[in-house]
Amino acid sequence: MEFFFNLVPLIPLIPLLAFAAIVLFTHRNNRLSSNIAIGGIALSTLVSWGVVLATILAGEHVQVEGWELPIPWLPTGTTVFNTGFAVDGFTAAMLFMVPFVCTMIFIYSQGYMNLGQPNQDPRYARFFAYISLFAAGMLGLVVADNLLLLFISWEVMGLCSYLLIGFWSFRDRDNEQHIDEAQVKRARAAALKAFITTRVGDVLLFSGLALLFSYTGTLTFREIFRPDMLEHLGSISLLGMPAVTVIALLAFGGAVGKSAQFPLHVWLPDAMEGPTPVSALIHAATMVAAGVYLVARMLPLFVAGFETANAPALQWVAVIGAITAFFGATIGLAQDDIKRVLAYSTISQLGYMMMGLGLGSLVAGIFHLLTHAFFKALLFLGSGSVIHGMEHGHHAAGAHGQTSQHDDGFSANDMKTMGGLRHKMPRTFWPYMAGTLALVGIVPFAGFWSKDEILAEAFQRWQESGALGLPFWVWLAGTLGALITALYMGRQIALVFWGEPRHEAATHAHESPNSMTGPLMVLAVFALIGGLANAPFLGSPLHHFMGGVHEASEVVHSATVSFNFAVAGLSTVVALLGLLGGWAIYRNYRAGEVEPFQRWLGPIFTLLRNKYYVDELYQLVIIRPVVWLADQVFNFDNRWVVDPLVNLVGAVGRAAADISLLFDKVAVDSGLVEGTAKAFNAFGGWLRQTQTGRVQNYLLVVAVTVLMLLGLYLYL
Amino acid sequence: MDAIVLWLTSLFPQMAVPTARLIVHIVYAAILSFVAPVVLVVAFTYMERKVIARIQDRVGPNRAGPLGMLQGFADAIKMLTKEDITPAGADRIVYNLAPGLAVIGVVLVFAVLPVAPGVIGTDLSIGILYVVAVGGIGTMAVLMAGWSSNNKYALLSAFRVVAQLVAYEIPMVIAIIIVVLTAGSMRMGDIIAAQNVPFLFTLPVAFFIFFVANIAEIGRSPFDLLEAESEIIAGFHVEYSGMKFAFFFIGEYMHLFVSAGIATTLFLGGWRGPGASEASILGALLGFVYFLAKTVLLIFAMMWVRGTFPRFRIDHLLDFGWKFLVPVGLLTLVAVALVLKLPFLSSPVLQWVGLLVANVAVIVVALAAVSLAARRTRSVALRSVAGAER
Amino acid sequence: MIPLYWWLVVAAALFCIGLYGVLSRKNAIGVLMGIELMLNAVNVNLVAFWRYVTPQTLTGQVFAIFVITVAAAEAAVGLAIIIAAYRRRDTVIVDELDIMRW
Amino acid sequence: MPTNVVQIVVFAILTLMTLGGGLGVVSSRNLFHGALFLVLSFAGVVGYYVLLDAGFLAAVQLLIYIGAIAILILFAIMLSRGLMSQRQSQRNEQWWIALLVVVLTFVVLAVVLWQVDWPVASDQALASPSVAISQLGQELLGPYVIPFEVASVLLLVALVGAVILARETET
Repeated sequence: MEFFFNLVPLIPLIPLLAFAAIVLFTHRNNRLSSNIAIGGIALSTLVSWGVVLATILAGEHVQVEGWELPIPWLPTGTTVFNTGFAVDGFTAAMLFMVPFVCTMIFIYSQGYMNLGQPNQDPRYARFFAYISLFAAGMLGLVVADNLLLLFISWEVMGLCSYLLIGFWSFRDRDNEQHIDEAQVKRARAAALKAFITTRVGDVLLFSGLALLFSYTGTLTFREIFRPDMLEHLGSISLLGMPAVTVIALLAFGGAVGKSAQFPLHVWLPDAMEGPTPVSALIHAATMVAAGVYLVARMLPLFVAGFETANAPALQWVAVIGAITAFFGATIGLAQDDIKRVLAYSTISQLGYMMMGLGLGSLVAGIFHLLTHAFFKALLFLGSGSVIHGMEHGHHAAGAHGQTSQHDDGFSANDMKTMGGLRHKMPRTFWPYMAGTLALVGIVPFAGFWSKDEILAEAFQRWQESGALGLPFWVWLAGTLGALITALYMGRQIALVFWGEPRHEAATHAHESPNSMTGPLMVLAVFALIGGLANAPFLGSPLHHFMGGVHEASEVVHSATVSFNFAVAGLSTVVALLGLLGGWAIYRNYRAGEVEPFQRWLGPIFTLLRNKYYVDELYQLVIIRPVVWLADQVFNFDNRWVVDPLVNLVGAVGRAAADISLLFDKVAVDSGLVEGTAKAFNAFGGWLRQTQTGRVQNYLLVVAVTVLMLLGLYLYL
Repeated sequence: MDAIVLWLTSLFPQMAVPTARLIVHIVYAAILSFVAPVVLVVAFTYMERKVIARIQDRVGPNRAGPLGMLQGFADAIKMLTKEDITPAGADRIVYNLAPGLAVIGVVLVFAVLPVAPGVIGTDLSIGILYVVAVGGIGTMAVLMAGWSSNNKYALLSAFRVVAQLVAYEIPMVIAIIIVVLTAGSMRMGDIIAAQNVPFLFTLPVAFFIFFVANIAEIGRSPFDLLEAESEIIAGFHVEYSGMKFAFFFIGEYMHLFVSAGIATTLFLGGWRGPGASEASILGALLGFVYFLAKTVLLIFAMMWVRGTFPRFRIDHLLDFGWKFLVPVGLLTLVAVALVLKLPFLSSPVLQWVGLLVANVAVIVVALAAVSLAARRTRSVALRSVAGAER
Repeated sequence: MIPLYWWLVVAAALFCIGLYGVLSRKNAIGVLMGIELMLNAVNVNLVAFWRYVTPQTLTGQVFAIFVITVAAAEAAVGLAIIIAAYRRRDTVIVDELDIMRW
Repeated sequence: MPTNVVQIVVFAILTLMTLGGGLGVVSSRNLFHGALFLVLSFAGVVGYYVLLDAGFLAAVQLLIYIGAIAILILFAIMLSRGLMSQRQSQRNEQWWIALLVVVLTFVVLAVVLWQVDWPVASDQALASPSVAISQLGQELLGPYVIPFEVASVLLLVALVGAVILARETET
């Protein structure tokens, strides 16, 4: 089985080749393109599972220390950038999940993008090229043995995310009348928002990497995590902290951006403008988990130099995670868009993972990452199936002539238009229920085990410290978050699957094709049994498998948290209460009614519905000033210099014509206008002297400045 | 040369070796830059006239001296006694500088030309690169002459020169790279030493490219667009007369000799031949004779080409350079590099055979491509003609 | 051997002359020539440092080769731009190429 | 190492060529003369390289700067001839500020360069510089292979870009 390790480089390479093949050769043939993409990822999955199997069979030796293939790359003068691949227990755990979920979603996409149907997407092949590239990026990130390759993959994923969110950001006017102009605009804005927001984090991450490289001269994990290297990093002081903490916090900045943690979470809900398989793949299962993966991978840096319980970097992770977990869940309570609810749920669950890691428990965080990937992908795909069914229902309703063509208010994503779909789409409904129960955390579904482990960890920490410190608040946020999670999921399934159809589209909705429901079934199985991977009564296998990967660094230790019946019982009760409550309240919701929550919570509900006004805050504090500045620069002549002159001419003409009739008014008018114009003209004239448009002038300024700086540097 | 140095030091025991070497070099340089031009020009103009005449079924010069052999001297005297004209509106300094530069650019090449065993100005480690580099000076001279003459024909000619020389410098350099690759050195001595079999026989394609590009670099027919009489009168030196014109003339014929000499060194094994060696004066002289014979043979070939081919049109000329010589050269370069690195061609003989095979393959491919392209253009042309008739 | 300082001063002088050309020439081609002078000054510096500070490793020469490469590319593109501008706007005077002005 | 008189004389001549040529470039009214001065300056730099034992660079300088760049510039000047009348000034109106700045820069540089104690190699190392071109080739294709490849890409891009820019727009 050792043989499989030699194939590790193929894992990201195969999807990359699929991408190249589609882009270069087969992009005209849609069916072939999608088959290449699916075949590529399936092959990659086989290899990955082979590697996983090999890791399991190789025993502790490989699981802890890992197998690696270093590659010297980019020799530049005396510096050599090394890259390479590595597999250890942690990687293997990721390798089990990532390619498999990708495969499921690829297969689903074939149906979702309407292969062979009259309304097949015109950029069908391109879609598969993008997601193949994305898969290559994600798998490359997982098998990278160094931060350089990891960062490259990270950025590749960012690019794919941008491209896919904006997938419907332009349309062919002749062929795509079903995409309306507003949607195109939203997609553009969302893609830009996602790219720019994550860029904030990426810049932080990159500066962290640069800092790390400048101190250690290497980016390979194994070398960074050597105890002497960590000690060296810890001994350097930077900004009043050990350098290692600064680096860890910068890296966490990157993770915050990528994993949509507070306060950089704003892009993720908007990212739902992309096709639903993309939401499932990138914005639920894999890419957003990359931030969590990064933190987990670099955990020794977060801990180095401190006790696990009071390492400042780690505490930040826990705090941000807890805030995000609670805060994301509450927003999810008040959303109408089926995908947005899930998006906020994702944000919240990512917060849980961060919480787990912030408590220093690698396994808890990653276990939740794995189970979450399965059931959240399932939920997204299920919601996609629902939307698909609704759209078809809408078409059908239109075709039957029962409703006016394209009534404006209709949105296939709006839960308020759905209702009673459990009979219409049973093969979507049952997997969806499985996903819901997993997310909410009902025994024995996957989410129960993983979420419980995080909460148990926090609870135990609280008990150990004995005070109402950080662990307590983390535990409290987690438990309350679980309650709210259950509430909004209860609301969602009640609105979507129970009650009466609230729109013709829902009446005419029908089941999706097999290529879509098939993956749902498979994922539902994993949502059901995925928790067994680390179930306490089986002896926490995952824990033994990957718990030791950071042992070599001598700072991160993993101890098993014993199963705590009190915690588990409490969270189960809370989850059941929430789920049943939400379901009961919304079961009989009728179209046009004021929502029950809105009645009861009033202004708080409005606050939640508007996502705590974070977007508006950003708009006010960051975007508006920047745009304003840009506008001022742009308008400088247009409005302030040219327009007043035009006004002046107009006013003079009018004065000549109407001099007898409107003498007063004209005098005032022209006086004012002329005065304003003159003032601005003078100002502009003065300002524009600096803008000569002559290169040599600018260069002279540069030369003078350099000279002055040189003088300052030398003689001061 | 070392032999002469040795002889000098034995003749004058007080003389130190460096001083003797300096004297020998100065004398050598003087011969090359003052005696050689006159001899070469006189000899090669005579030869050219005779050869061309024979090709055109004429007799050629036969009045001055026996068989007209003194014709060159007569021409020289005529030129020296002619009035030296500087046209009005000319850029005086540049105008007067150009002819000198034209000769200097060529004379500089002599420094690395191994004319006989051990007789070389200085065997630079970058010898052949130096030759290419110095070649730029000649171009500069032509440009200066063309511009400063204040004559539109001269200027047009200068444009053509630049286009042509730049275009043909590239295939030439590629051919040189092929040789350097095979010889493993840029030093002239090493290149000669590497030619146990002259490269002409192992690298015929490279030789062809070099030969053609060289004709173009000198600006001889059929690449003599820079002085196409029917189009731009005499070309860049239309305003020059007397001694200054003579300079250009000298420069051209020396360029002819130097180019042929370089080609001899690169492809015909230089001075190598039976009995030629550095050890004795006699061996050196024998080597010089071999060198001269091979060079004259090449020059004869160039004259033959001149007598045979009509002049290119400017666009054909550039197309030929860019679209035929450069691709073929690159192809050969790759093929030769591959052959040189093939592990199973371990013995020298096998390698020679391999190189030859690679070259032949390149020839076949090139000719096939050319015939294909020609057929296509012809069919297109025929179709358009047919369309016009209908 | 000639002291290193001489080389550095000569290179600095050449650089400054080039800079003056870039700043004061009206003709775009003149500006380009100034840039070439500056690049040459840099190269002289590189080679001088190689010869005097690290004669055993060829780093300085390698860098000089890269500078020459860049200079060649820059000259080609620069002149192409100038020719294109000349064709469009009938001028090679830098001051008159100011359509980007406010 | 002792300074050789011949070397000093050669250095002086070359400096005269280089700086004189440079001054000619920036001050001559006739642009064509300016370009020829540029050639003179380049030739001086060639001599510098020879004096610094960098024979290969000297040849490359000759080949590329004089053989290619200078000729290209001359060509461009001839193509745009007739526009720049020699009577009108070749300097723009900011030339005196530029002159001031440049002179100041030179003074500052000269002073700074004088003050720095350069880590000149030992006499023994200075006496035997590595001048083998084969070593240069090894460096270029060894540690510097990435910059080397990047440079090749740069040249390709410049080639394509120059062709596209200078091509007649077919309309």
